[in-house]
Amino acid sequence: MESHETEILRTENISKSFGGVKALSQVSFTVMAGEKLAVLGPNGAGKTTLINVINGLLPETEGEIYFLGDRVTKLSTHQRAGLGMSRSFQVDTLFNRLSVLDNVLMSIHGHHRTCSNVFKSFTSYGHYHETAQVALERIGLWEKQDHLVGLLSHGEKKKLEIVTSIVSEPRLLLLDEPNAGLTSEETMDVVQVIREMDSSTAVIIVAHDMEMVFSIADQIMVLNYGELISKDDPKTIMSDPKVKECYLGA
Amino acid sequence: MTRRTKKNGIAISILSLFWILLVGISFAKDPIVIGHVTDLTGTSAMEGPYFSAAIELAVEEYGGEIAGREIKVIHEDGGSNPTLSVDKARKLVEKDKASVIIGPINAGAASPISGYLKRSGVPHVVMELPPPLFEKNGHVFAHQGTQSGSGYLMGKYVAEDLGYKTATVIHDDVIFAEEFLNGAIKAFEEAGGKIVQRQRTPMNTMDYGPYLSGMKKADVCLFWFVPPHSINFIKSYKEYGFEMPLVLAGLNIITNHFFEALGKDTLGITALSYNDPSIDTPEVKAWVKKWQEKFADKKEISHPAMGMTCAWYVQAKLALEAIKATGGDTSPDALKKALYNMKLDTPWGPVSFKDNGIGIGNAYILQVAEIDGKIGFKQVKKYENIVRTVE
Amino acid sequence: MVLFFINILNGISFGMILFLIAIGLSITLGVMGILNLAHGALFMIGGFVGYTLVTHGVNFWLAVLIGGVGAGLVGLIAERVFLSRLYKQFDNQVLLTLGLVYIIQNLSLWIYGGAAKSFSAPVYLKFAVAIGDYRFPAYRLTLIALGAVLLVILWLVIERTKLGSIVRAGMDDKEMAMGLGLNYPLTCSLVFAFGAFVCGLAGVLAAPIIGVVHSMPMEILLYAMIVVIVGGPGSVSGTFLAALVIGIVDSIGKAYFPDFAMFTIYIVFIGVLLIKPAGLMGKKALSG
Amino acid sequence: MKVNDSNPYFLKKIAPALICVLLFLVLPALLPGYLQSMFTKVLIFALFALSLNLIWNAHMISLGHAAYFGLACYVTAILSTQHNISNFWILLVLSIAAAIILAMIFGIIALRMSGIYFLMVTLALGQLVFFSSLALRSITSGMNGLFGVPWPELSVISIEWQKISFYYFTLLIFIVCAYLLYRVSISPFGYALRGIAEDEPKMKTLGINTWLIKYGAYIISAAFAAVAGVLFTFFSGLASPLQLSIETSTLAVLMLIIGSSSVFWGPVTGAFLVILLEYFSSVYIAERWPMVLGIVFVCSVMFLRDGISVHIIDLWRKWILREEKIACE
Repeated sequence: MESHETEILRTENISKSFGGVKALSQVSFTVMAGEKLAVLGPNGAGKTTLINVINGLLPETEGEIYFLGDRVTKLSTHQRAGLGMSRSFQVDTLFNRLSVLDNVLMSIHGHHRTCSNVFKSFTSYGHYHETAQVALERIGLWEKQDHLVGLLSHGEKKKLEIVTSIVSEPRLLLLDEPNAGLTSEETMDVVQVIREMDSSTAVIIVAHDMEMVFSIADQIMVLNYGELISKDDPKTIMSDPKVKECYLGA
Repeated sequence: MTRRTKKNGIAISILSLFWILLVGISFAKDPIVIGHVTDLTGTSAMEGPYFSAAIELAVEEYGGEIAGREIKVIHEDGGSNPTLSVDKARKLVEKDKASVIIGPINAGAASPISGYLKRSGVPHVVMELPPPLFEKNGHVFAHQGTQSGSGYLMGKYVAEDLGYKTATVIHDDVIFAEEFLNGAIKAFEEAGGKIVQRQRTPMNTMDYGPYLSGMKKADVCLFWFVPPHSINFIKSYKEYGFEMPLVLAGLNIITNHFFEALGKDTLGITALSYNDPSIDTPEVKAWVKKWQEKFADKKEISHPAMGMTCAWYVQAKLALEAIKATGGDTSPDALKKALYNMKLDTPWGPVSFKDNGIGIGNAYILQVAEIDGKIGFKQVKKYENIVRTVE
Repeated sequence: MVLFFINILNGISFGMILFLIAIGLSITLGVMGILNLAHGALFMIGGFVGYTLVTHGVNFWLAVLIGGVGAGLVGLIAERVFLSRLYKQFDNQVLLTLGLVYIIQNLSLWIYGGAAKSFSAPVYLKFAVAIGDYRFPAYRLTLIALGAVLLVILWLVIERTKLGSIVRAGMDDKEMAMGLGLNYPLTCSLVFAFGAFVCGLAGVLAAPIIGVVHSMPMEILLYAMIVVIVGGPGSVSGTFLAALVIGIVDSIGKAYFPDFAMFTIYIVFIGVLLIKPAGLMGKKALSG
Repeated sequence: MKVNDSNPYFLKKIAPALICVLLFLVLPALLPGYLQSMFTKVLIFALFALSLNLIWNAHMISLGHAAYFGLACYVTAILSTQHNISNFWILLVLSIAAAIILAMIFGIIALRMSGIYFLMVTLALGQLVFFSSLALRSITSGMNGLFGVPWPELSVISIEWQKISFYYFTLLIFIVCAYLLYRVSISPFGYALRGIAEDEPKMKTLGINTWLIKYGAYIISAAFAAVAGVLFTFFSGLASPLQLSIETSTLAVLMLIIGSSSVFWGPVTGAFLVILLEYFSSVYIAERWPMVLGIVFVCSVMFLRDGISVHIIDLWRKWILREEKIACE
């Protein structure tokens, strides 16, 4: 259990502003291995922006980001991903023109840096198949491996989206609204998948659904208007007046 | 689904159309075929229709048949595009079995065609070509010789007859203009004249202002542009208030279009032509009359308009006379022999060939003037039977 | 020195024409994300309409106006009938507008023949102003003045009118603009037509200098595109600045290094791309 | 039909292959000489369109691809006419090398942009090369172009060159290149390109250096365009600025759109249709060819947006294989 001591992600007062609007201001926090951090906050609180800044899709206006102890602020998205940072998107970003299996394979290829290979066939990597099969079986999509993603149901897409982000065995997993628009059963499947994550991995979940948050998170962070209001374990958070205020508006 | 089936319908019909066309293209033919690579699109699209008409006129004089065999002229559009033109020449020779190829106007497209025809030796009857293409007993017959030839004549006239000492030169940056001016400059300098400046303007030039404001003063301005560029140039030239006399130092391209577009701005421009509808002799007048009668109903070509039209008529005549001389023998060698021995009488005087296919004949210097209130060309000098190249 | 000044004047007058050509392209691209490769063809249409009118004795300035309207109408039709259905499909937009170019070019060849048409500026502008021992055509000076006026008008339209506000909103955020509850598609059509209109004006105004011929659309388009990218799409001031820069560089190049005349503007173009990919006045990086 | 039902494999695999063999291997031998040249041209442009399709699938819409096609033409023509190098393989290698070097430079410039702006930049860069061919008069002889390119030597065997022999030679080269391009399209690299077309940020988060992939694709496609260029030079015997012009680029674009860029062999169909259309319209309505072309552009955008090959596949499935469900792309 020593992995609990290893620090996965540390942000030092990162800020992001679009034109004049400040989407994030001076956000600093740390995530340890095995930690499951939920990011709460009303719409427009900058939750998604935070994730985009962390994995480098958006350049931060100021501040520093450290991943596994190294400063990654200047690194590009794919370099950060190469170090073991992975994410899912709010609106699913699967490749609709590829089959279910190929979507997973694509992530694995990305993880193994084999996408620049011109000489082998995409599907000729046997051991990738096994990995993909395991992952797909876990969420019960294996028998649909050949379907075009375009033909899947919303729930299935969401699950697949998460699978594609975890098959690369990331050290940090960023989940943006993983259960948006899912039925409670489907949500439970998702929760299951997240719970089973390796204890050396840290997970950051952006979510609205309190129920799910409490079923997973061992740390909760509340953002409001781009400011970090408080970060603590679930109980303390719920008793925190500041949080109540920004949620109930009272 | 129905929508998709409809699309399928479209798809399949298009496909089948192609197959019908593909199948429907093997027809045997007995007539003597004259292949004509012309310009119906592209930079010389304006001249195309005149050329076809000129050939038609010539063929008509033979009642459409020679030695009992029908004369079939096949026109192909090369669009002033070398690649396409060679394609078309290839089609004319290989598919239509053409025994002579005429044209096109654009030396840039005509040269590669000569290059291609060299393989089969089919005679190539053109207006003019750059020197390297002419060989002893070759297959190239250019009755107007080389561009440098006409340029040379013009330069000589400017220096000796007009007595100008200095000249500024501006022209299209394209092979035939280059050749014209090379000839003109050579002659001008040989006669002791001095070139103060030479400007080459890219073919995509739209605004001649910058070149004009950089233009040095001299006794005379030698220029040559393709027709569309010439109009812009002359207009801007006048706008910039230049008084130097303009000399078109190569084959005349000035036509009624110019007189319409530019009016008095064209007055005083001097040009050279080997065969021009505006030349004031009974023969030419008669020919122009014949043309106007034949094409009276086609208003866009109701007048031969320019020297090149006449040149095309001459080319057609040359080809047809050759076929006549061989009595319908269309083998390349027979035709070549006939062309080398030919002395063709045209409204513009006799035309014959040197042993390397360069034309011999008369040349006329023309000048734009106001003749009883109408702007047009008047003949200012005539050269008899000159070899149309730089000796 | 005087000569240099003359060349600058040349550049500015040409730049003004470029500005009028490019502004329409720039706005339709910046606001609607529509790349209209037929823009040069609209320019030519304006030119031909102007030619037809002037040769039938219509007043020059009236011809300029009508030429613009003609091009505007064609643009409007093209947008309503075709382009409005190809929103955000660049490849299809490109193919379609290229097709239109071919058709329009060949039609004008059919109607007007291959000869370059040209007509003169009003007689009272047919003189040259003496500068030092050089002369400069009055008409070009008039063009410079006109360009300046039209710039001001355009700027006012964009900055001060409701249409302009929608346009600017659209430039920043299409969805937001639609959210404004305004009839966005209609606005797009109007903007497109307006761009075509200005381009048509340019077509007539330029004809006395560069003439009108069926083979011009692509050359014009290239100039316009370079101006747009150098200036940054959607920015009036940027387009204006770029047009002047390109115009001046072009004529300086022609006057002083004639052998590289064709390259000078491309060198500027590539230089700007490398240093400032968003264009001189571009807001966001160019990724359509 | 019974036979077919009993043996769907025959219809799925063998029959299409047979059709191709008949069309490209047997038919040309039976056609009159001029149409053989037509088929050669089809193959050359098919290869050009295929090379363009590689980057097109990554949504890199280039209108300047003629630069590489034409560059190869000039390299070949210059070397063979002015330096008497007539060995095909040497010329091929040198042309490809030239194209690759140019692509490396242009790629860096063009890939600073994406989407519509990439298109505009490639177009401008293409023009830059076009104008160079005019400006470098001493080497390229400007607008006039270079002509009289002799038939190549193959060093391995000496062929008595005729239309038909050159056709089969082209066919051979075409098949090799097409196979290589096919391998690329089914490799991880090819999938990555399609992924980029669909969602580039996602690809980045998967740890894929999308810039590098695109850059690589751009260079590879330039190399294959060069092969087409070399073949074309020997086919037409000349190199002219027109081979560098926008028209050449747009022709290839038209081919792959009409033929449908989503199907690998789509561009080949496109090339076949466009070249034949060009030929026939030039026979019957020469001076209206550009208009015909334009109308084809418009129609293909409006009615056949996903390209004709997709429909061919559908029809094959519906009428021959008698499948119910139609899944295209």
